[in-house]
Amino acid sequence: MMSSATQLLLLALTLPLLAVPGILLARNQPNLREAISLLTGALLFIVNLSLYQLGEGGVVLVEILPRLALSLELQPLGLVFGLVASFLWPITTLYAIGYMRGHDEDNQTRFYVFFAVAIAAVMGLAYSGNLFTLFVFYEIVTFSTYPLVTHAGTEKALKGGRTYLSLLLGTSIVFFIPAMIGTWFFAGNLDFQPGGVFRDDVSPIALSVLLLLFAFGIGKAALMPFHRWLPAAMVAPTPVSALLHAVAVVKAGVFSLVTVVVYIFGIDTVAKLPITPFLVYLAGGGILLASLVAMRQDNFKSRLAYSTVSQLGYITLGAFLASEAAIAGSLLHIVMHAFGKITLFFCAGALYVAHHKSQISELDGMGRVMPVTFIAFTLGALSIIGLPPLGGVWSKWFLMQGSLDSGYWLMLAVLSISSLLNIVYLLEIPARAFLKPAPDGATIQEARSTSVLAIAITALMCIALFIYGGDLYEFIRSARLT
Amino acid sequence: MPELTTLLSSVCLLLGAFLIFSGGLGVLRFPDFFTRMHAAGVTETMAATLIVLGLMLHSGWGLPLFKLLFILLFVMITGPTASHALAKSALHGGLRPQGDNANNERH
Amino acid sequence: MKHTVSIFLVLATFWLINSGYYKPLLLSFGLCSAIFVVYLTHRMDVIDHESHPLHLFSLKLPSYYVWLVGQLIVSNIDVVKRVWSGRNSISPCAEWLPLSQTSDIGRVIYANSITLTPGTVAMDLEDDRVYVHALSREGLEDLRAGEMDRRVSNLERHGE
Amino acid sequence: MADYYNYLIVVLLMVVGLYIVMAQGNLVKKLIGLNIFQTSVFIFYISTAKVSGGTAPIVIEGAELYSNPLPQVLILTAIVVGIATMSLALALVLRIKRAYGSVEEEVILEQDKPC
Amino acid sequence: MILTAVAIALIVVMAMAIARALLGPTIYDRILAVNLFGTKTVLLIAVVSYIVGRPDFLDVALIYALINFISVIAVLRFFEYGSGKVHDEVGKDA
Amino acid sequence: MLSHLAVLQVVVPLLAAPTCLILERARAAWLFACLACLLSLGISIALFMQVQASGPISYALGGWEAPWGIEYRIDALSSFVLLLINLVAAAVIIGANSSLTAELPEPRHSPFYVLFLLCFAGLQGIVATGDAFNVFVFLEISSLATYALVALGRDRRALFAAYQYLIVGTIGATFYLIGIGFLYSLTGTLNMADMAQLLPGLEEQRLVAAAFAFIVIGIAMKLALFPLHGWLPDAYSQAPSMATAFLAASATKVALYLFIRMYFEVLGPEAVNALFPVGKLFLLLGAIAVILASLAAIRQNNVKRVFALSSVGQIGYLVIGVGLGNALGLQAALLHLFNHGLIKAALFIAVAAVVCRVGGSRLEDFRGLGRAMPWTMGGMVIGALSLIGVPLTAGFVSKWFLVLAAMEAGLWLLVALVLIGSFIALFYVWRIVEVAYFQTRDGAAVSEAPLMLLIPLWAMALANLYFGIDTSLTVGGSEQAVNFLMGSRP
Ligand code: NA
Ligand code: NA
Repeated sequence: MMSSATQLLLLALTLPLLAVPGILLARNQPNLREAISLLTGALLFIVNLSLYQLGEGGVVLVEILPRLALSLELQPLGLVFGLVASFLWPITTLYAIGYMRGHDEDNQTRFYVFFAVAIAAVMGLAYSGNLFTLFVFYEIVTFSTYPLVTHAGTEKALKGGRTYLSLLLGTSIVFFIPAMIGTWFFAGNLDFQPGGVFRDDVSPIALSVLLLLFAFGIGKAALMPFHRWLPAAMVAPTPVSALLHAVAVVKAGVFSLVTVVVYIFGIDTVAKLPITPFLVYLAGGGILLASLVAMRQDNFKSRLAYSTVSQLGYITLGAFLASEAAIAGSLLHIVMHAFGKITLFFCAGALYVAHHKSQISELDGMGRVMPVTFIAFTLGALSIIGLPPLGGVWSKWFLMQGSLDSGYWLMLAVLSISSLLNIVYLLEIPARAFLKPAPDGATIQEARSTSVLAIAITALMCIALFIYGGDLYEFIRSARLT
Repeated sequence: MPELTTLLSSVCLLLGAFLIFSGGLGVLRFPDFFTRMHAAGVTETMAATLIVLGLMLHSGWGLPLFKLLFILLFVMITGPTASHALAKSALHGGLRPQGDNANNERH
Repeated sequence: MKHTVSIFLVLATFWLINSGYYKPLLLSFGLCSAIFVVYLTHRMDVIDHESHPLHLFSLKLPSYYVWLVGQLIVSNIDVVKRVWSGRNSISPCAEWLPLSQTSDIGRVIYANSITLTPGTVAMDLEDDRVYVHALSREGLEDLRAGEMDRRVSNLERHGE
Repeated sequence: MADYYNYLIVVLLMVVGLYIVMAQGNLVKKLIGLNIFQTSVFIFYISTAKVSGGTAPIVIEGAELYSNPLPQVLILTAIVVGIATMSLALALVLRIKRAYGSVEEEVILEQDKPC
Repeated sequence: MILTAVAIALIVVMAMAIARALLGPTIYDRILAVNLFGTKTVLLIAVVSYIVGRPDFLDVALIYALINFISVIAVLRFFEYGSGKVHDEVGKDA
Repeated sequence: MLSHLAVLQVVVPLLAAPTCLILERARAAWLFACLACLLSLGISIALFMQVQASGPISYALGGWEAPWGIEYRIDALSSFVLLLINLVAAAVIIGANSSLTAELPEPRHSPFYVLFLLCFAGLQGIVATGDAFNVFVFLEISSLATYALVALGRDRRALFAAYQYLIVGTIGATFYLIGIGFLYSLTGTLNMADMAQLLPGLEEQRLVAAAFAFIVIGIAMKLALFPLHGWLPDAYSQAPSMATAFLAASATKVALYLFIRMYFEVLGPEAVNALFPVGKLFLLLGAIAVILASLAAIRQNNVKRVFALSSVGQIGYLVIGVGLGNALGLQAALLHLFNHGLIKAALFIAVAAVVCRVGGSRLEDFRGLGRAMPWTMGGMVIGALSLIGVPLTAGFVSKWFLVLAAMEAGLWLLVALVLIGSFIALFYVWRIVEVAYFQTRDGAAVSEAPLMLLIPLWAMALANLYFGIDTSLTVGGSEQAVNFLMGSRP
């Protein structure tokens, strides 16, 4: 008799896949096709909510070798990620309807199919019960998002796709796999457990090497210098960028990194490792460097891309700080940045669809043309910067507290400086949009209604997260980290 | 009687040996390919015959006798064939014998 | 047909003489191989009066052989002499000589006889003439005299 | 085995054969080299099978010491295999000759260059 | 005794043949020498088989005679047609 | 009865070959060959289960006991390899007819089946026999058949490739023969098991080393171990596609089997390494093969050549596994022997399907096939993923063991090399996938491959997935073989 947790976990994994044949069958009636995606998304979110209610449970899918199995396990970290992803899927679909049709793109069916597959992989990743499972779904995410990145099919898109794939797969083959096998070699198993899997007799040097391998092997976390794939993936249509930056890919990366730190090494171990300071400073440096690069980008989407790189720096920083507060901070930031950044991308896409503007220098006065869009943008930007009354405050607050706990005073400076840089390069956009004179004969012309709806929802969520951030924090702290 | 056969066989053998040697000498001494061929011919015909004959006398009645006979026949048949083939292909290969005062219009 | 039979007999005797063992198994092997070879020769279609000149067998053949052996001895001695008496004793020469045989087999026998006797080699053969290389002019002249030619033709004439 | 001269011959033939295979550009001559190489191995086997003072292992009266027959049987097999290989190889060479009009390695490689 | 003498004579001639094979000068001289060497080997085997008192070696001599003849013809054919020069006769023989 | 299976395994295809020659009609020959291969497959399964259940099977040919007679010996190792060969052979022969009809003129079909069966019989003989010289005979039977198979290829280059292969193969086999000669003159037996017992007691370990050197060089040529791999790419890219599929999946594997048999059972690693650090040499050559061959594969423009060169690289992995010398490494080698067999079978059958429909295997021939031949390409992708070593495919399992073995040996650089190797594999595989799926096809429309090709292709593809998920059979079988080999020496 399967426990309801088992059934729900399997359901969370299979539901998006069940949508695939439906989408394929309905490929000639777009409305039905998107309806399927939306419906499945909604169902998936409900499934995740009920998983949240259950709180615990697990299932072994298949055992390949003794102590090497595909298995799912419920734990708060995964639940947070699962909830975010499953919530944002239908929203993104909603937005994509407007975008893809407004743009009448080809291969829309393929787009929705692989979107669903990617979400399924993310579910598996969020609820993976051991490192091997995590790795498998991590790679499935990579493969399933490749067709989305190269959606345009142009030579440029293929080139970007190649960078995307070779960097992500390269890092995971050359660093991630040896890290995983090394873990098996030293620990004898790969099962996630609070406090880590290693016995005390494993030398800190070996552990440091492993941690380093993980840090670079999980390329989706875009830890510098392995961040190049993210700007390269800018060739993708905006809904995909949203998926990459907010829902699936980069979040999968940082989530995996946090999971590894918490459940493979254990935060206490990581805190003591000789390599940790180096990684912390690497993350901090990444934050600032990426911000500086972002400031010099005039292309809207690539500025957002570099912004993501540095924001991911926050999350990895939190992971390496390895205090309970810091971990909570990075998890919160996964959520906050997800909603903030997806709003920003939605806005960029809306601009592009409605007015074919992709450069920031073209945005003067556009605020009067697309008021809703730019108000939403401002909210998202403020959340990412970390100003009240928006969700971003919480994550930055706990990250700062985390760096205090771990005694990295310098990181306080890094965080505050980068917030200033954020203000500069994010608020420049609404500033241009609202303060500069409007183009003559400007009338209000937003993007398609579905897109605008999606934008509004995510923007409002940024506020909601400010209000409910405390509860979220409590839930995360309920997780056994040690 | 046996000593007579022994004597005969010895004579054959020695004579054969001498002819063989002469043939070999010819192959070494003669000026060009075609002339050497003649010397080789000596060893294939009479010399071989004499030696095999000597052996036949030496071996006495029995299967070996016939085998020797076969060997002799074979040498006699293949010897000239081989030298003919040699000469022919030498000719085709563009080798010209000295003192070739034939009108080779068909070559 | 008679050719087939004769070649089979030849092969069988060849086997019998060469294998010293007359046990049923080995004998049957011999039989099989002989039959197999006959089959092959049939497939290659080489059994006819050309390859297997039965019609030449007659009383004249042995007598020709006797004469030929005589020639052999003579020419052998001649060549050996020249070998020992050095270079200037030889006068190599090559010429086309006429021949009077009418059948291919006849010409072949003539040419082979020429080659078999040391001192002369038949290098090329055409319908009405043979290209001969001789170690000495005398050898060539003897051939030109044409006794061998006549004997072979007469041998073949019996065949018809 | 007091004296190793048979090994000397074997090695000599082996080296000669291999050298021909490597150095010769003519496919047929390569095969000749290959044959020499194989033959050297046959000699190696047979010579190791020789029992000093022993005669050929065909039972006759009045002989009690024979050479070891097994290697000779083996080599008989090996020779048959070798002949099969050779005939296949020569058949290949014939077809190569027909396809390329030559049995010289460089000529053949030259013809296939634009591909 | 006499057999041995004959054998030695044969070996000497074979040595001469090899010498001629090495001296050449034409390829046909070499083939001639090789053929000579072969036919003498046949006789040598025959003689040796009587020296060691094993007449069954005569079979070997016979086989050797066969092989020698065939190989000489084969080599001749090869040098007539096969030696790299384009001749379609080879094709016909397939 | 069961002991008769040991010899039947070889006899069935060996007798089937001439029968195919008699049935001159291609279709009849094909059906008969299928029958023979399936029967043989059944036998191999029975043998495998028998050996798993109750130890090695021995069968004295003609009732002569070893060491005088020839012994057929099926132990854990041979039954494991036999199973692989038979799986591949069955898959290939089923697809052969469709592929040949597209590739070769009718009169060349039944020769193909005859040669295929001969090659198949030879390979099985090598594995089944316990007699070192008998191995040589079967080696030559399979090799001769292989040369002829390669020469069947439609391009004239096939002839030259076959010739080259013949030269190398013959030299290799002769080297092996020399080695066996040494061992025989040392031990007075040709039975490998007896050799294994006698060799350690001998003084002249130098001669043993010489024998081993000859045997290794000989087998390395058959195995296409770097730097003796030159013949392989030409042979594999010129042979008829299905022949390539069979050879790539089985021939080199059997060579490796023979190598393992000689190295681990007959001579014994420690004895050999005491005289010369062979293990290290293998590691070196294997590593070079992995890197260089994979890099060369990236630059190829003919997919057959790409996979052929990848085979050279994969052989590198196998040799590394052997060279490590520890149980884990040997098991990795055996696992990869099996899995890579399945991988290459799937890949080359897929190529055969493409050649069958498109007429060529150049990269540009694959344009847009993702749409035009979804099933073929799907199967190929699965095979490719397995080749890279993606989790849940068979390839992952063997790589996993290989890396663990390298770690156990403390050779971290080797670990890196192995992984970089599969990273490069990713590149050359990806070039094909990209052309197939993300470039559009211009010109005449292409239809999906015939069912008779899709069936074996997907059988192999699914096998790759199955053995990537349920590893009990492969891991269990290889473990037994390892225990047998490691235990076989005093
Ligand atoms: Na940022
Ligand atoms: Na920043």
